[in-house]
Amino acid sequence: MLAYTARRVGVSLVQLLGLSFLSFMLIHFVPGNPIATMLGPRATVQEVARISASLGLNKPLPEQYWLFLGHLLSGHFGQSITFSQSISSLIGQRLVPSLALIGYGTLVALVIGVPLAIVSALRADTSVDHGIRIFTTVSFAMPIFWSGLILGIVFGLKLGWLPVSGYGTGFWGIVRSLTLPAVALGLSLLAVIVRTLRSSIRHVMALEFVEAVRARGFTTSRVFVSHVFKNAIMPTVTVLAVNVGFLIGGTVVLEQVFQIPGLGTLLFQAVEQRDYPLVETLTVLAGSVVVLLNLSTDILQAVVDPRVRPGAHSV
Amino acid sequence: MALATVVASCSLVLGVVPISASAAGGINTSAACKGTPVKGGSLTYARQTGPVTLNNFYPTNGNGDIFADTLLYQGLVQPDPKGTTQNVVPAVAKSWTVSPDGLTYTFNLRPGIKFSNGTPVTAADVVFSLNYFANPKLDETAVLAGGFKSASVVNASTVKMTLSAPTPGILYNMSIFDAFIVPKALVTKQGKAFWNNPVGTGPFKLSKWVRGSYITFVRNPYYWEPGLPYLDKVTYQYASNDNTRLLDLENNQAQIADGIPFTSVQNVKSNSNLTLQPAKVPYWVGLWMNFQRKPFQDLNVRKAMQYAIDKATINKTVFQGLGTIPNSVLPQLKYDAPNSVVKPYTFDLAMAKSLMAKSAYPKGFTVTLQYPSGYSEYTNLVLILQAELAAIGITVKLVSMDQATMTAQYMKGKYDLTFPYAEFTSDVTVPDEYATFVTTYAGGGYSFFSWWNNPTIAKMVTTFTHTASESSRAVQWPKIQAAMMAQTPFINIMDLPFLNAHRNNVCGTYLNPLGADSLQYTWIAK
Amino acid sequence: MSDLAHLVTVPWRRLRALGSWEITTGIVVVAVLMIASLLAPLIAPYPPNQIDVLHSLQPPSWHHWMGTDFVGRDVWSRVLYGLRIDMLVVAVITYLGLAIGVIVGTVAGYVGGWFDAIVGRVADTVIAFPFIVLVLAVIAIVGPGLKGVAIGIIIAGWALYARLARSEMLAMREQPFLMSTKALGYSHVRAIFRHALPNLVRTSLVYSTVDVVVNMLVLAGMSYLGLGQQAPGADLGSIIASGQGYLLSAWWITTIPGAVLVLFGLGVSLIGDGITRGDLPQGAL
Amino acid sequence: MALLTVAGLRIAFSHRGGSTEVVRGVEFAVEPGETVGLVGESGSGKSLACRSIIRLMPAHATMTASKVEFDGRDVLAMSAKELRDHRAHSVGMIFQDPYSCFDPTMRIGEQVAETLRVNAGLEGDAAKARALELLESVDIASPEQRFRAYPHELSGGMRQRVMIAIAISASPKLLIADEPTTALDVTTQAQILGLIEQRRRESGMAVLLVSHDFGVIAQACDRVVVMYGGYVVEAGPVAEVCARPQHPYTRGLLSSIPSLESAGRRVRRAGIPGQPPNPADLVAGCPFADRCAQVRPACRELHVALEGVGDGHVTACPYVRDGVPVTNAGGSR
Repeated sequence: MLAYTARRVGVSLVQLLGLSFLSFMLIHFVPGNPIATMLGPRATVQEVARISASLGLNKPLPEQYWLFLGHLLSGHFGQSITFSQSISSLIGQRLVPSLALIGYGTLVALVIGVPLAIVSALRADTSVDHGIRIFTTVSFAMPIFWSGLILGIVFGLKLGWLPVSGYGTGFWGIVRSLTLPAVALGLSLLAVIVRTLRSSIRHVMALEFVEAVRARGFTTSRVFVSHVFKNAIMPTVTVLAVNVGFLIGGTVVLEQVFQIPGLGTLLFQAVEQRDYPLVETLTVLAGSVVVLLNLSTDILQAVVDPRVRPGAHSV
Repeated sequence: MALATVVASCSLVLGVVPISASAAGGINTSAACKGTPVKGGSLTYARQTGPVTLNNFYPTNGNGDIFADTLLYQGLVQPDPKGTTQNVVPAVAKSWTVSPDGLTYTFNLRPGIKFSNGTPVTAADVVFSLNYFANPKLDETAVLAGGFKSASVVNASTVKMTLSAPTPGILYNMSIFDAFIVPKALVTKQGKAFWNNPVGTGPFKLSKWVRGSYITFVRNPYYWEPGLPYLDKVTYQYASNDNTRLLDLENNQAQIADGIPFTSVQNVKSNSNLTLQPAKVPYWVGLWMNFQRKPFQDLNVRKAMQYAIDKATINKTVFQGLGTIPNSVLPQLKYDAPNSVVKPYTFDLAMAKSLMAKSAYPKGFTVTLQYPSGYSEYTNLVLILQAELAAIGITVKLVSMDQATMTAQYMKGKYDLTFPYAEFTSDVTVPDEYATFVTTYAGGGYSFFSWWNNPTIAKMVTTFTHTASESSRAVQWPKIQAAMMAQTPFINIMDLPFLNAHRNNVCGTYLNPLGADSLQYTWIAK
Repeated sequence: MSDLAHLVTVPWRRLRALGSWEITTGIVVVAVLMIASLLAPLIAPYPPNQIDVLHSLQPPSWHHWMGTDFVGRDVWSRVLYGLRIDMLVVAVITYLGLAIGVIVGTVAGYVGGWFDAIVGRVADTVIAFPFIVLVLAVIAIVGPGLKGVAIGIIIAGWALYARLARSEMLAMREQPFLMSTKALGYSHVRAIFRHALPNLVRTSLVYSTVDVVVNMLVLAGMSYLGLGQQAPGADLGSIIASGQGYLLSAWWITTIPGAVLVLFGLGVSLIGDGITRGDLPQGAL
Repeated sequence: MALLTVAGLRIAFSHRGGSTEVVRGVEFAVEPGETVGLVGESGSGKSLACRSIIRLMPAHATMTASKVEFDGRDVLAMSAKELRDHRAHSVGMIFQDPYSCFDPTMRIGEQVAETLRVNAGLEGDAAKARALELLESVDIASPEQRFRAYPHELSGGMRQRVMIAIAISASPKLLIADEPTTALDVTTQAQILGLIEQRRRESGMAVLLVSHDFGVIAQACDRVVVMYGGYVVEAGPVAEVCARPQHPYTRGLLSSIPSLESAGRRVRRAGIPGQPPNPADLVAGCPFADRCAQVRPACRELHVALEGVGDGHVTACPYVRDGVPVTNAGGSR
């Protein structure tokens, strides 16, 4: 178990290093200069050069990369160019709305998706199953910005139930303002959850042990909850983890549609302004979330499903 | 004010409406606003971009910062807050005198004026702020302090400022964000932290700031204009998405919105709850020609292009008739002569063709035009330009770019034709700043990166900017304007207003001549 | 990911025996959309960019099936042309990404060693890299437009196919038929391309039905953000974005192209669904 | 009175375009305390037939029967609750593949204890103590250790023992063993069969042993029921059937066992040419007709029915007796 974890962590570290390199190279490849962009028409060549030098942007790229790695490792991430703030405090301000949106969206997807998946699996190949499949397929095929717009029009403007945009104050204010984007996000995620869970439920239901458990005279609900579902949920968790990258993408778009001051908006601005350190840090952090989630689901899976553990062998 | 700001994604601000300098343009004259102003109430303002710093000396997000600063702080002088004239009017200084040689300015502070925390504004605070203004390490736009030599305390309520050379434009430069007056003691004591909870002499003070989302201001109880401001509370709600701002407005989630896109003008006009408010500002669509490219060195080519571009049609189809056909290669500025003195280029294809025939390129040539992506106005505009220039043999290849790339290419001189800034406005109402920029070739400026080099006009500009006499300046400028128009090193496609919209019951929504509002006259009718 | 092989190949065999309503419906939907968009120049009643300000913002009618937009362009004609360009771009980027990924992954899985290690790590890194950032950065480099979006998606998209093909190849390498080709003295290249590749491509093709939909959505999303198709050219995302400001007064500009996009996604998904019998391959998206 | 009587049992799978019958009117009975073998090739319907006793049908399968009576109670008429009781207390069942019939994510002991908690109402420590007792009773060494093991950490034989422990935990009157030794090696097979036999003797329960291997049946059972193509084709006391097989299929099965001593080894049934039938292809007549060396035209129209040949020995073939074709026998039916 220890060796497995160590090896898995090692792989993740290599991935993170690659990630940092990729994001550094990518943004430095992009034409445009953060200082000139920030100063606008007032920018003179000298002024740009002076400020660039004061921010260390005139150093050779390998040195800048080295500094960037140092910042990453120290955990304070350095200073944003355009926001004239430390990146860590910027992220601190913007993290909560994004996390709340992702969490809320996932919750919506699970609350709608899990029952649908169960019904779909238990009534496989009936018209109910087909109906659910068409519903989830439609929800999957909807562009997230489009469903967001429509939801905003219907529930925000026509019915006036929820705000069309912005980020509220207080717990309920935040919940209210995030409900529509979360539903849009949840809908886009629904298909993945329903299908994965449906197919793993069906897969597990077809396993012999389920028949064995039924033969013991357990109630259907007991068989389902404590045996089938427990075995079927793990692939869904894994898929959710894999899809975090997709969720982050959806969040970037939704934050634009609903004007939520989250990391997606920040990233968008950072790319536009060529705020090198900010783009690099945000990219590496977003990638790290994906890498770490994959890492932890792998390890979690090894804990939950003992067969996955290396060295586990049957006689 | 407000230089090009790079606004996220697809927003755009292109303003509208040919208004004369009278501010009547969009000020609400509805019945509800005829009555006596009512005190109290709160207002939500949907703005396309928000502040990333409240440090007025070092804005990093253009109008996003500046528009918030304008509620919080004031300078010794201010641009006419009602936008009626392009002059500066008293603010923290109740009055001032200028020595005949134009080198010494004496400011008399407004008696009893206080910061929003209740402490009096002293001459020491003013001197401190002016020194800040002139320090390039502290002030991002210290270039605007050109000519400043020193400032000193005369007595508790009098400040003397001396210049190294007559530079009358500096008074206008001091009316904007870069020379706002801040309390010396607090800034010295708190350092950077001051800007998180700043105090100034503006009509409002900071209440709550959720970065990236909204910022709330409340009435400054110590504000010097008696009985003002009317509003208790103002919230700037940020929405870079044009549609969101409009929806917020239609939904009454906001009562004013800025940056109304052109495509939505009809939408706003057809909504009986809303009033469209175009405001005259030095806002223009500047087309740059790279003088490092041979064809543009040919005056015949440049003039042919001016004649070939049908600005009236562009105004009608792209800007819905709300723009003004310019008679300058720069935006509308103080001292500009009327059309009767300096004529605009009017569409004349025959003339354009004959100029091309006379040029070194009678068969035309091929160039690329870089334009900002994400602005539907620009997209429509460049298509028309492409067609119109094709008529005189100039083949234009269109390349859309995001703002950062475009700016970088522009500063490196990697362009043929470009719009350097999608949202291009002058910081000040007087021509000094831009005239200097566009004629300063040496020192890496390359005449605003156009590589145009005309020592004659440059000399005229230098003389103009260092003339102390207002009347002499008013005589000099139209000549420069005409000379530049004749040389046409740039093409000003259109002068545009800022476009705001507000709900009908919002009254007194004045913008100053630079497009900023301080909202002290704004009130909400019942 | 190895479960995928099972999820996919078994139903694939079943499919050929059975056929299903999903596949039939899906093929019909996609075929209709494809034919309509291919025939756009013939069946579109108006040129897609023809401005007619007098008839702007007209609701759907006999003259304009999907109404007109704010400058009077016929939405139906624009949708046809938009769908055409979108389908073309999506097909190219998806299957180019698939081809690159499958080839790289197969070779990596077959030869193993350092090449495999590098490909594996690079693919993992690309997969972990936030997709949208990659696309945004590429657009910033290449410039806004479909080209930038397409390059961005391909750069990000090949990796999943490579990982898929690689893991299958690893499993397949041990299978008798490939070992026997070696025993028969066939060259490696022949072994890979003649025998292993067709088997691997099948899995990737099934996964691509998901990928096509995702790529279509990303493409539309980028156009919506103003980074994809540049005006006046029409693609579904930009048509939707252009109608945003008129959602209250002219709902058709935004909703109908969106519905067409959904219909396309539904059609493609149904085909994929029919093949996998409703079991989504793991790691999809 | 018989412990279990099954009659007129039919099981069909529904699918697109109709349904396929895989059990076609089966009858058999089990007396208290006896071991009955149910033998047949895969696809003969034997596994489904034995599951009918506890109505444990896979999805899409429906069963009908004229009679399924257990210990005087009508299994067909049981409510869901009664059925659960029936499964929990009256009948135990063990399965072919001990590798896959445990919940892979649950510790072995917990799976035993869960059964005890749910079915016997034991709580916490009591359940654990009883579970350990049970594990010990099926000859599992160091049960404390095994209790904490996951299924994949045990050997196949060990898992089958645990399965038996679970199955007999409620002291059922009948143990259904569906191919309990097929997945095990020869030595272990014998041990498991021995264990089942031992538990049967001790508790007096009856055993229904399902196997494709006549050797196993012959070794362990009192009576045997031979199934083919969804029908019972022959039944009777094991010794009698072995000595005087009547149905050509039974003869084929027996001939593929070299000797009784090799019981348990997996043997190719070289004695019967051809493949077991696909249930969907069977239309009418004797299901074995296609593979029968002594087939005659009448076989194609035969209505399959069992006919006594003495001593509780029945056969479905009216044309062959003791390996010799007969004329006219039973043909009138």
